[in-house]
Amino acid sequence: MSISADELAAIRASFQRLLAERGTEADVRRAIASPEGYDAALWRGIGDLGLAGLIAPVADGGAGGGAVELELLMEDAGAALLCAPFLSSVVIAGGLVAGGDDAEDRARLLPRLISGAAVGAVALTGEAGLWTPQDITVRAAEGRLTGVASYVLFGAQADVLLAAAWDAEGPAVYEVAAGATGLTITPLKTFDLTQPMAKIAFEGVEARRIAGPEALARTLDLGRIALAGEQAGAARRIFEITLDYLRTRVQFGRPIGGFQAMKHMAADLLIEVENATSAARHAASAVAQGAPNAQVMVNLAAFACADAFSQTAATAVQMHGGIAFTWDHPAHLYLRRARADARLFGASDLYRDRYLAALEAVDA
Amino acid sequence: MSISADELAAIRASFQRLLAERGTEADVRRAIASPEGYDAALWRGIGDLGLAGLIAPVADGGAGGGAVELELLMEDAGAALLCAPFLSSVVIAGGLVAGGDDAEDRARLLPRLISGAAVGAVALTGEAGLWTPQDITVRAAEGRLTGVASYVLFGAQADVLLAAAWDAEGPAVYEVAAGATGLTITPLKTFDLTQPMAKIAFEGVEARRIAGPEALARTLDLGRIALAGEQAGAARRIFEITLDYLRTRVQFGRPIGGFQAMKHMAADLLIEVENATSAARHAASAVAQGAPNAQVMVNLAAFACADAFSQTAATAVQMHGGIAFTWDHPAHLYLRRARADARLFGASDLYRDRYLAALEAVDA
Amino acid sequence: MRDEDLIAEVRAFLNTHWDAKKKRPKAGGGAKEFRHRVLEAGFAVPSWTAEWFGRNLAADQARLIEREFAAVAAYGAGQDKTNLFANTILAAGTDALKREVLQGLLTSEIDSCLLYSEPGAGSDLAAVRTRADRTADGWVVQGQKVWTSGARTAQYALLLARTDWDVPKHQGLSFFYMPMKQPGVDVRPLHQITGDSHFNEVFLDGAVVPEANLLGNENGGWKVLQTALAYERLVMGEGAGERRQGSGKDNRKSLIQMARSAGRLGDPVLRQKIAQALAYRQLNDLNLARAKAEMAQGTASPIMSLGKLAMSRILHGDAAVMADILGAASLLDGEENPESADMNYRALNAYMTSIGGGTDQIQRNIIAERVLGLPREIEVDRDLPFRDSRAVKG
Amino acid sequence: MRDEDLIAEVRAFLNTHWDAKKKRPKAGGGAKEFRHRVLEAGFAVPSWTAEWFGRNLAADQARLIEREFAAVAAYGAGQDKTNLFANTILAAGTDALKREVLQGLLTSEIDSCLLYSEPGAGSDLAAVRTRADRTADGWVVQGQKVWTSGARTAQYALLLARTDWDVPKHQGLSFFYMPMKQPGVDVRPLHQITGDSHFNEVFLDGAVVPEANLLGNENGGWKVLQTALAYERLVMGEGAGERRQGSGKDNRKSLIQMARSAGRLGDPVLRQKIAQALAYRQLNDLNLARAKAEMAQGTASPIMSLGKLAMSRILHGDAAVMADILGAASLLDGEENPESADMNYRALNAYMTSIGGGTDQIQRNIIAERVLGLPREIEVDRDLPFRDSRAVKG
Repeated sequence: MSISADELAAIRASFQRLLAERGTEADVRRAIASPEGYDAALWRGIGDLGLAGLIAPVADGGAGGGAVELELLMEDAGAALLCAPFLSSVVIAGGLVAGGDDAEDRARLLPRLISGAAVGAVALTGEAGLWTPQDITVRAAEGRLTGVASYVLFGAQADVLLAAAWDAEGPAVYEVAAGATGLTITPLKTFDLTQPMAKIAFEGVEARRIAGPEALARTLDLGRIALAGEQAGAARRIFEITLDYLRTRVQFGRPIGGFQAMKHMAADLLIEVENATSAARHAASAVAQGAPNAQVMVNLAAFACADAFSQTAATAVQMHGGIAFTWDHPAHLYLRRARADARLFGASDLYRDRYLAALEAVDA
Repeated sequence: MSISADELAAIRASFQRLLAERGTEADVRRAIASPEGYDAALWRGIGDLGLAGLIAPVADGGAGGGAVELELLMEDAGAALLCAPFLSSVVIAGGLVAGGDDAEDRARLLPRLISGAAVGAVALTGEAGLWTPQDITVRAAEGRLTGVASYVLFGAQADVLLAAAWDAEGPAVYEVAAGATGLTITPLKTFDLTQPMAKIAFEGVEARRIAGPEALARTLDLGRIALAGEQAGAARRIFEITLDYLRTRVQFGRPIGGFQAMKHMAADLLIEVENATSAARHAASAVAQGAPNAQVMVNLAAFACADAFSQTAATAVQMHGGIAFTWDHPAHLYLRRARADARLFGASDLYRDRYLAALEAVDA
Repeated sequence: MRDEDLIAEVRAFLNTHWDAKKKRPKAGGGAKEFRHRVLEAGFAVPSWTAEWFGRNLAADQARLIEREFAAVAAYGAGQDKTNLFANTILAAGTDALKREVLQGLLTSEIDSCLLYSEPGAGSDLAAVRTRADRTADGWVVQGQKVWTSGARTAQYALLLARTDWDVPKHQGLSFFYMPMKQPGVDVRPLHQITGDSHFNEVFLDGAVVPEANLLGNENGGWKVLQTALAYERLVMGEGAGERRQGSGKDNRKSLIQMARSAGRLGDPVLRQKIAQALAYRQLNDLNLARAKAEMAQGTASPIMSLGKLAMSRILHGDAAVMADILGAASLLDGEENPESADMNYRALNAYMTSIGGGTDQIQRNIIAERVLGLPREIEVDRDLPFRDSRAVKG
Repeated sequence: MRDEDLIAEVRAFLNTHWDAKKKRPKAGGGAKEFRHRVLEAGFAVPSWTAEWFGRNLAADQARLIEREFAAVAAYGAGQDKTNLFANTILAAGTDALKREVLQGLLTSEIDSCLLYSEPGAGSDLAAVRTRADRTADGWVVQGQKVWTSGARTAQYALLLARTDWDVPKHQGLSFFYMPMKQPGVDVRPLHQITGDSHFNEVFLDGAVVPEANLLGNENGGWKVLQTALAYERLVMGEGAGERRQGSGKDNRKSLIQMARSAGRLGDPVLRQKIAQALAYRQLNDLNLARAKAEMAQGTASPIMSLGKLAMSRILHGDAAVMADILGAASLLDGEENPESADMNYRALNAYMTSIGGGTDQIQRNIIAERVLGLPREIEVDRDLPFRDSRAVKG
């Protein structure tokens, strides 16, 4: 690990400060309504703090962080419902470029991603959104891509655009120019308001191969850990918001947190929230250490954190009662994000099955 | 329907009186510990009341009742955890014999079943207990049965022994003599203490075909309705026992039924109990009327009643606390019966799938 | 009157006035005119007395009329069961008020809304702080209400307000039928999480309620409110809250067809979820059918109280299964993605049933106490003069 | 002392006295002798003071010793964390009592049991009615206790009894360490739903507790009890209640292997259930690991309070999935059907965790109040003189 505990604490503190100052609920609501579809100012702030280079190698000008550091920062990002292309640009696009073998590609692309000057996006899954390799319908042949990808985070905002595409080796990673001929990018109307997506059609688009299947798999795992951290952090925050309400909202002459129904729901949610934090953090350290059970832990975190955040956000609305049914209350913003995050890289049922398969493999 | 509403009310009242007098918890506990494995005295009482002929045709000396009457009486039986071969002998064996075409078989077997003089048992499923036709491993050839059946209710107590066996037409019903050569009956140790079971091996046992696949299917549906009624009635009784405890048990200076946790569990259980009653009764009337959605209703009742009784019995133990963890409290007797009933004709997952298939068929 | 004669009469009426094929009043007649015909025929509220538009019919005969109307999708009948406002006014209104509004209510010429909840009084309705003070010109109202649907079009509102601050909270409330179109009533749309503005906030600043529009006794409002709430729960339990979204049968078809067209009806895990969702809905339908049958036999049925709570599980569950069927497509929304938008709307709108009109938690309390007879919740401020309670003092 | 030196010392000790291969004390030495050696070496309760068998080590160093013992499956170490009785006596016992029993407790020569619950005081422990009256010969005890495991073999019991009936219920209790082998103590096995008689009823009729065996202050028993209960919950959360049933890893293997040998590991519906059951268990393990790491860093972890409640869901859930795997075979029981018998035992025994030592419902209250800081339950008899409460008057 190239980041010391002290350095990490400092980095995290600076990120938290940035979010507290410029990533408030009001900022989130402004970002949602903005033409960019995200908080461009906050994104610049992230770049200014050097956080867009968090997991890029030191040799490439990054901070050299790994899964553990990433996961922790994503908890903060999730808590604040970060409206910026961190997952898309820093984690996945950045991870794929850094994971590629060609020094020229790295030199050309990484500095812009690391500084936050460019927004990176990666077309990863097909229109069916099944999150199996078979679901990738884009194919590469003779340096050109053909096919359709969907659910591309920040696809319409991307300066650096990558795509997973089948070639002879399997699903590899290609770069296309953001304005290339044959490229049709259609912004999607999404239920979650904090993460823009697009559908991208490739019709013989000129492309350059920058990484192979292994880098793709590795980076996707990093993405899953980041998402798990985001979910754990967001679940904890909406839980805390709910606890505050339970302590202050008075009905029947006393705070509603004094009623057993509320207490018991809160106790059950605490288990979910702690489960999510434990799952995300242990997955991060298992991957960072290259533990033999890393796949077990990544798959566990994928569904445990998704389910925990979904359940916590959904129950939070119920526990608030009427006030959370209003647009002006933040609960639904968390609920929307939870529902999106739970499908972003495939549904919990998929990961439950994969978790069991990974356990079988470890025990075999 | 050959039984009028007034007659039915009278029959039900007599059955309830019998159960109140001779089917008490003390009687159940005595029956469990008896060498017969069931309550022989209560069984005689059922015969004396003519109830063993409830669903046999009037022409054969029965009361001519159908699914509706059967379901209602089974609610009472379930509430009292009836320890007698009603389901096995009256419903399934009786139903199969009455459903057969040969007048001689009927004349030979039905009177003994209707009077309660004989205990009837039917080997219905294979050792895997999967409750699919493919799971029946007994085969009939040249008037002899070979194969193994298991989970046979009252198999070791049977005077009239029938078996489902494959022949050229599909799964048909055969009669074997209770002491026939080649027959090995092994009583099974069961978790539920109120319903004895056996495993039966057939090695070229002489057998007589008495009914075909259609009668078997029809009778099994009747069995499912009877079981659903039993589950609905039992669920309601253990729920009432729990409510009584909630009203009288004092902790923290007040009846525990005053605590929200208990109230909310009780309210949720009430839905389950009412669901079970509605499902069982509507399935009965759908079958009695030959409604087009009868299969939908039978499959729905099969899992809805099983799940309701299992959940109610399991939650009842929790709501009682320590007292229900003792052998001397009746809650575990209900819990054991619930767990058995839920598997007796196959698990809920199976019926959920069949319910959906039946809905597809109806809507198609 | 014999059932056959009644049925014949209803059929003749419908034959004359209703075009069953086109599902609208026959040539020339508008909806308003048709509703007047229904009212005159005594079909709108058949179990009421003749003095008030009824025919004194027993409940089971009244239901026969409904059934005939339902068979041809005609409207206007059976309001003795479904029209919350008309029933409340019949039960608790002054004769002057009845004469003024009942006919309009039963012909849908008068729209009404509910002014119950307040920002500080949601589950705890008895803690409302909107005040009504008696003056020579009637009751003068001051306060703020929320969660009012239909407030923009309503001519009247059922209003719960405090008329005595020096007695315990349940004992100082009165119930009114307040005219909405007057100065001092300011309706502001409330933006909901679904994106809709189905509900409103209503600010009351000097609005006036005539003396004749007091329902029940002064300071006896809590009791009248209970009657009105019981109606509301009944109607929600029958799924009225989601009638816009199609009937149970439509819904069933839509789940199965949705899965089929997504090519996923063969997925065993999904099949379990679909079957369970459909089962919960069908079980609730069967419960309601049984409850109606029991009530027709004169037995009070506890099942009616369960409908709203059951429906809450059904609606949340349906939306969850739909999301599973849609898979990644559930990320989408908007007109371009109608299936996803519908599912997401249902997912959020389900809270209207699990929160609105008494949360699931309140509902469980009510079932436990009123149906199962378990002891009441301890209410620490039940016997305090309202002025001294935390609702006022914080 | 440096960690390396301590580890070296422990290893040398174990090398000398413990046969790691055969998992038993080395030639000649019995279990009792080995435990004495552990005690003398200061490894039994390393964080305690030297006066009482300890070495004044910090918690993290104490854990190093445990780890070395665990690595070779040796026993006797780490009792400063796990020995409920010894810890309670150290914290609240008189010096005379400590001298009398601590050594025996730490060498397992003294067995103890818990006399807390009564038929009328389960969740509401503060309502116990067993009385202890001070006499010249010590405290004389009268009453009935239930849910006592190990009562037949125990030489001593932690006893909660009422010593003042005229003050509110929490304020009139005292806590004792009572000798069990005496007239006036009658132990009767309690037949449980599992078929076991793991627990007993204990009838106390004139049993005597020496003055020196009062723990804490007279009428200060509630506070001492809380310490003891906190220990118990901690231990249950770590799954001690089911250690007999094998560790988490064994359990995981058993679920997967069970499904494989039933030929059902490919069933997609079952796979979801198995995965979820295994996940709940693994998540609880991860939570505990994180809690321990946080506590090692000096941060109090709220997670430790969750273990027992989480374990309740895990144990009930495991048994349910096993039943699904076994299918019809789950109908069976008895020695002839060991898998079914094991599953059914687990299904029933899971209630020991969800009811015993505080029900899940009580546990949720505790978490909500003590961890989340939500308001306390209203206790109507909290301030009544016990004599006037419903526990006495009915």
